[in-house]
Amino acid sequence: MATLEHSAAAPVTDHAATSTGLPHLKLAMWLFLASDCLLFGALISTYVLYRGASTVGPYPADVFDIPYTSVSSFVLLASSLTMVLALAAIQRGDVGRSRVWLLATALLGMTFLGGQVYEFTSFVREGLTLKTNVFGTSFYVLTGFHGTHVAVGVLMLLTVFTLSFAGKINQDSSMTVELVGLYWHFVDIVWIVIFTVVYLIPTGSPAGG
Amino acid sequence: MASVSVPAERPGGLLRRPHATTGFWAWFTTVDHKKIGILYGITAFAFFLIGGTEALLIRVQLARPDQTFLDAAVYNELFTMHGITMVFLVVMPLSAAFFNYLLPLMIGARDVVFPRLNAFSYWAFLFAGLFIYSSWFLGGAPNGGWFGYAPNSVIDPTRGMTFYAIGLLIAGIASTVSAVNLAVTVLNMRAPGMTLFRMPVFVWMGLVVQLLLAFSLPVITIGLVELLFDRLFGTHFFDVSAGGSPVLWQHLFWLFGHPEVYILVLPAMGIVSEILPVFARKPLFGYQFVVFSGIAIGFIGFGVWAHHMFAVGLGPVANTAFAVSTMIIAIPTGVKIFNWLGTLWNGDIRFTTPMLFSIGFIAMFVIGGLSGVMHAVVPSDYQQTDTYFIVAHFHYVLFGGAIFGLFGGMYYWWPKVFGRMLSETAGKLNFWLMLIGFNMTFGPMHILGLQGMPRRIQSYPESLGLAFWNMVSTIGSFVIAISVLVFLVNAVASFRKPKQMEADPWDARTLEWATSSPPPEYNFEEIPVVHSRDDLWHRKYAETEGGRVVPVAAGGSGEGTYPDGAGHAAQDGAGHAGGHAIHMPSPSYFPVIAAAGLPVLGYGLLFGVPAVAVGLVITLAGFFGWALEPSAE
Amino acid sequence: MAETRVDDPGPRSAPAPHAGRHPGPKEYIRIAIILGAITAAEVAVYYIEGAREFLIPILFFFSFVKFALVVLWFMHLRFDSRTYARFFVMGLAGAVTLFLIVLLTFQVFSS
Amino acid sequence: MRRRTVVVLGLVALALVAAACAPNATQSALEPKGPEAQKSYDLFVPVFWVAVVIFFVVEGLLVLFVIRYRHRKNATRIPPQVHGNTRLEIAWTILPAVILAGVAVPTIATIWDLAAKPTGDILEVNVLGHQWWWEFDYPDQQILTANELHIPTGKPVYLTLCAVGFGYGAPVPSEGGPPAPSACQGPPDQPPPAAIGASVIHSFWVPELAGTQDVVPNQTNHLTIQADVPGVYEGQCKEFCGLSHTYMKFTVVAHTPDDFQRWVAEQQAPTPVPEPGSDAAAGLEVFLSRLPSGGGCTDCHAIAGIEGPNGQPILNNGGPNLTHLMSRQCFRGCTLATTDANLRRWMEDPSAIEAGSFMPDYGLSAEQLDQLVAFLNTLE
Repeated sequence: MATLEHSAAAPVTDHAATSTGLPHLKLAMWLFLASDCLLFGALISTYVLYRGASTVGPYPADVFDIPYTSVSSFVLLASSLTMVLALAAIQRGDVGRSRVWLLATALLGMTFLGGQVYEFTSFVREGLTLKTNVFGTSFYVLTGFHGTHVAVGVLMLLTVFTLSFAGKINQDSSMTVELVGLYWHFVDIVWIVIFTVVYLIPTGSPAGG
Repeated sequence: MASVSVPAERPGGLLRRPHATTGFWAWFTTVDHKKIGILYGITAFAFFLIGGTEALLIRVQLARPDQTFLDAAVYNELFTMHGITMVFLVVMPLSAAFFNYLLPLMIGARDVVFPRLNAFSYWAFLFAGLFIYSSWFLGGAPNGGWFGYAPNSVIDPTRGMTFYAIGLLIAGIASTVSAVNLAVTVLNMRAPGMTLFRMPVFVWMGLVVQLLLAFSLPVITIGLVELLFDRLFGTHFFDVSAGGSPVLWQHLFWLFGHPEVYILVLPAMGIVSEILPVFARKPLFGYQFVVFSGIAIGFIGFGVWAHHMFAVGLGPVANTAFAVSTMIIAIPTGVKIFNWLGTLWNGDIRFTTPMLFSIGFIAMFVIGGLSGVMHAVVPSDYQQTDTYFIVAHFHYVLFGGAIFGLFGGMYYWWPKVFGRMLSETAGKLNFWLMLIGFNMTFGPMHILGLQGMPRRIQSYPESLGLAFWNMVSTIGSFVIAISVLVFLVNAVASFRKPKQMEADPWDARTLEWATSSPPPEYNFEEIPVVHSRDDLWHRKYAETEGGRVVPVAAGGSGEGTYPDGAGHAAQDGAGHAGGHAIHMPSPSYFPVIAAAGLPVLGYGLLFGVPAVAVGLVITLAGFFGWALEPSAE
Repeated sequence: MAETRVDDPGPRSAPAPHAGRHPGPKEYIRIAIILGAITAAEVAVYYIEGAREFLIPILFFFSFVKFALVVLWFMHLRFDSRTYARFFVMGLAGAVTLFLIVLLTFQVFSS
Repeated sequence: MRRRTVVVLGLVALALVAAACAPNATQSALEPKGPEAQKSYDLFVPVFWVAVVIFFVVEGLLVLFVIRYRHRKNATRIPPQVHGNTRLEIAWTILPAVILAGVAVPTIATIWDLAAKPTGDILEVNVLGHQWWWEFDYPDQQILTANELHIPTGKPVYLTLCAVGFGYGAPVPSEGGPPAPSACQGPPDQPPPAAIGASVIHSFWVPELAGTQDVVPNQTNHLTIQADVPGVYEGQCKEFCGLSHTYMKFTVVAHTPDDFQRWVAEQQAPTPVPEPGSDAAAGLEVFLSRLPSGGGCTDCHAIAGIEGPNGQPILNNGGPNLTHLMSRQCFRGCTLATTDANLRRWMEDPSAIEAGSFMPDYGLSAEQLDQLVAFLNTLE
């Protein structure tokens, strides 16, 4: 949302000096990300509380496909790289290359989403739905929330990508790319935590927890 | 109903920004922090009247034992809506009104950092309120208490708690957005020389509150999402038969709910810290300590949530820890109170209405604070929790505290905002009626609670001997109602007077009084350069070696001495010479459009998927138009 | 609330668009390779029977390192103003401590 | 100013006086009648007085300053611009801290004291919170009753509290049969009580005997209560638990140890069989029969020693166990006296009396109602 605000901030602050010396939007974005930490904190702890509390299966161990999920993790990590490369390029003023990296990032993001959709469907086939048990409930809502964040990110990336053809994205407005980047990396680090806490750490006995 | 206001905003001349800054429709497209502040204020006050009426109905039902004036269903809806309204639709937005209007003025800025985002916050809040209230006509209002404890809030067959969840989610979006917006404004938009420790305490409290919002709202957001999913999609977050835990909801709710208490009361503390010095004619006593205690309160406020859960059975370890943290938070609170007393000490106190409300605030808040400490005494709380003793306690904090402070603020800044004075006579009547009515209503509730009257009960048997104090309380509530009517009359009457107001009627100390009343659209013709705390005061008065204070040549009469001081008293800001040079952001259709999509989406979740899509489209359209519209006209 | 110690130049200072130079593509790629390697290691550890009892600490260590690398390099916290870091740490530390306490009251870790 | 303070001070003074000697305050936290409640009270009183002292000091200073330093007509003095005083700040930071520390120590001690399970000769009772009535299960005495908790004086009563949903029936004790399992744990072959039906949070509060303890689904809580003098103590559900939360009351009846033994014996006595041909016998038929609407009393209510139409034992399924019903003074969350008129009114149309009542209206005929009342009257 902060990126969308960009144009409006300009007139008020044409005398572009800020008291802290920090750009408004970047400060706002970091504050927003800080607050988002608590959003995912709440979701992840809900999952940790419920992962082993189900009264009926399937339980995490029955459905998780670690090799598959680690591939999607790689994809998301790779997208973080392409994202910073896009930023580095635009800061050099190389709009063309930046555009390519932006598109690459968006595509990787979509690949990740596709992977998640496939994962969900296969879990459902194995009998784990939102309603099956508290594991399903907390798992789908947590990863779904993250997926939504990714989708929003993809939307922003494609918007910026399109704007770049309108010449709206250039060295001076590299801030826009940097902001989308910050958001995108945040989504990535959230996944780093989810991958460990949700997928890799084995669940105790179904009774336990 | 929210979508009703959309047609007016049809993005006809797509991407062309509206120009009008006056007239009716301009209110829908304005991005001026002052207009938005006024909108917040009016809306919040309207909800205050509604929430107050709900309270009166509750009091009538409880006036005598075994009454059947309201049936259980309606009664539960009323106390739930009263709570939701007063917390989310009155005190929060009323504080937001003051923050919106005053923060930029007090730090010497021309607007908030993201004006359109600011407008979006307001509209989202308004639509959230209308959305929640529409539930009365769409199958019943929320009825599970403002705290919506699961599983009762999940298994309730009516739609009420679904409205509650969606409505509060929308309000949450509004508050989070404005929190980020205002926090960055305070950090980044300060006038030259306005260092953090030259900022007025009200601005400090504003900053702390925005951070509290930013860090506490996400938690309740998740709680509400989980509640919503349980109600709509059959998930099991709070479903005990599937191994879910109702206590999880309590943690998520109070992790937000306790910081929320400080979100509600810190703004009033800031207001009082501005008013006392002006009418005691002394600077605030121990500025740094007031600021730091405010920060400390905000910080510790995150570590005390489970004192709402002492009786849940968390075990002695948790109860001990939270008892201690709760007692600790009393210390910075005390520091604030003593510093206010220090401000009054050896002052030259003028009993204007704002001052009366501020003194009333201190007197009442002390009572609320002391009964608060009594709850930290866990075994004693085992008896008091969920009784009217608690109701008494938090009304002394949120009414005797927050509302008294906010009323003081309204009387204090009214001339700045509307260029007209409120009648002091009516104001004093308003104050005394409210003070007496307030103590009649909530004082007896201490006794009722200890005599065994639980909260949220629709009636009580004769045998418990609760009749007398309940009657007193009910009478008191109507005295409060009268005092509010007096304010309404006073407010309306003030607009009969001509707009004739000098910049600085109170001989005040802070920057907002340095510009005309009401201020021009661009606030200051030249951004002031700040040299000290209470900068305006130091431009009017000097201290001799002897420490005697003497007016400086220019005045002390109350005329600010900045360029563009009080020159434009009578006229409208927009209309004068210097004005045209200054370039302000143009109004925009898109904030209201983007916000209008949210309630539509909400109705979709309740009544059928298509509307969800429509809502999403409206909101996204709003944001894209927003992103793409030219930054100027 | 550490942010109150925001670096606070009295008079306004023009914003330094990129305080401290950001690293270049080469360094980014190096970081990315490390991240990939760690992820591979994580998955490997998951399958090594021997590591069972140390599994959880190891996994936490790995994800912590990955988290830090992304935040410090890709998000430039290592190079940008400390103010951003203060905000972010406030949120992060807040989330971790608060929710750890919540989970502790449920005795989640005792079983 | 003076006027305001008078109001404020007056109210606080009144608060104590009025509360201390309020007429027939039968549910008052200010009249502890047993050691557990006394512990809370002994903390409340000193803390209250500390608060009162602080109140007078602070409000006193406020009033003093406000009067002493008020602006006087045509006084032109501008007060010296004092900015603060670090010594004072330190003083009024430390002083409250010390006072609070003084309060914290006994508080923490009492928290742990109250949390401990009483030792020695105690009575154990399971308390089940239903929407909207209380069920009391005496595992050792094999007694299952509702809305009236009978206890002996001078003996700690250790309560195990759990919330159960509609449809959960506490195991019915049958004389001679194997002891029924503890109701909060439920029968071994069933999931735990809380996991059955839609249970909600309640809160068990009988202020004269102890502080509050919430009754939470999927969580077993404990509370110790004790009465020193025989008497009837009023209690009430304190946590909002839905439509008829207001009417979820109960009483604790404290007997001398001997009287308590007598009560136990009464409750364990077999259910008398109504003599054939009497109204009561007809009432028993109605009780056991399938009513036109398809349902019947035995869907929810059991009576020890009375078997179903084809000899199977009746389970309590969410309704109060009716064994020795007439030995109870009240029913329906202890808000109605067990009189013929009330019983009749209740069975005729429960939801007319209790909003959202789980007890269905079976459209019983006047005759059936009379017969049922007659039958219930035999359950002494």
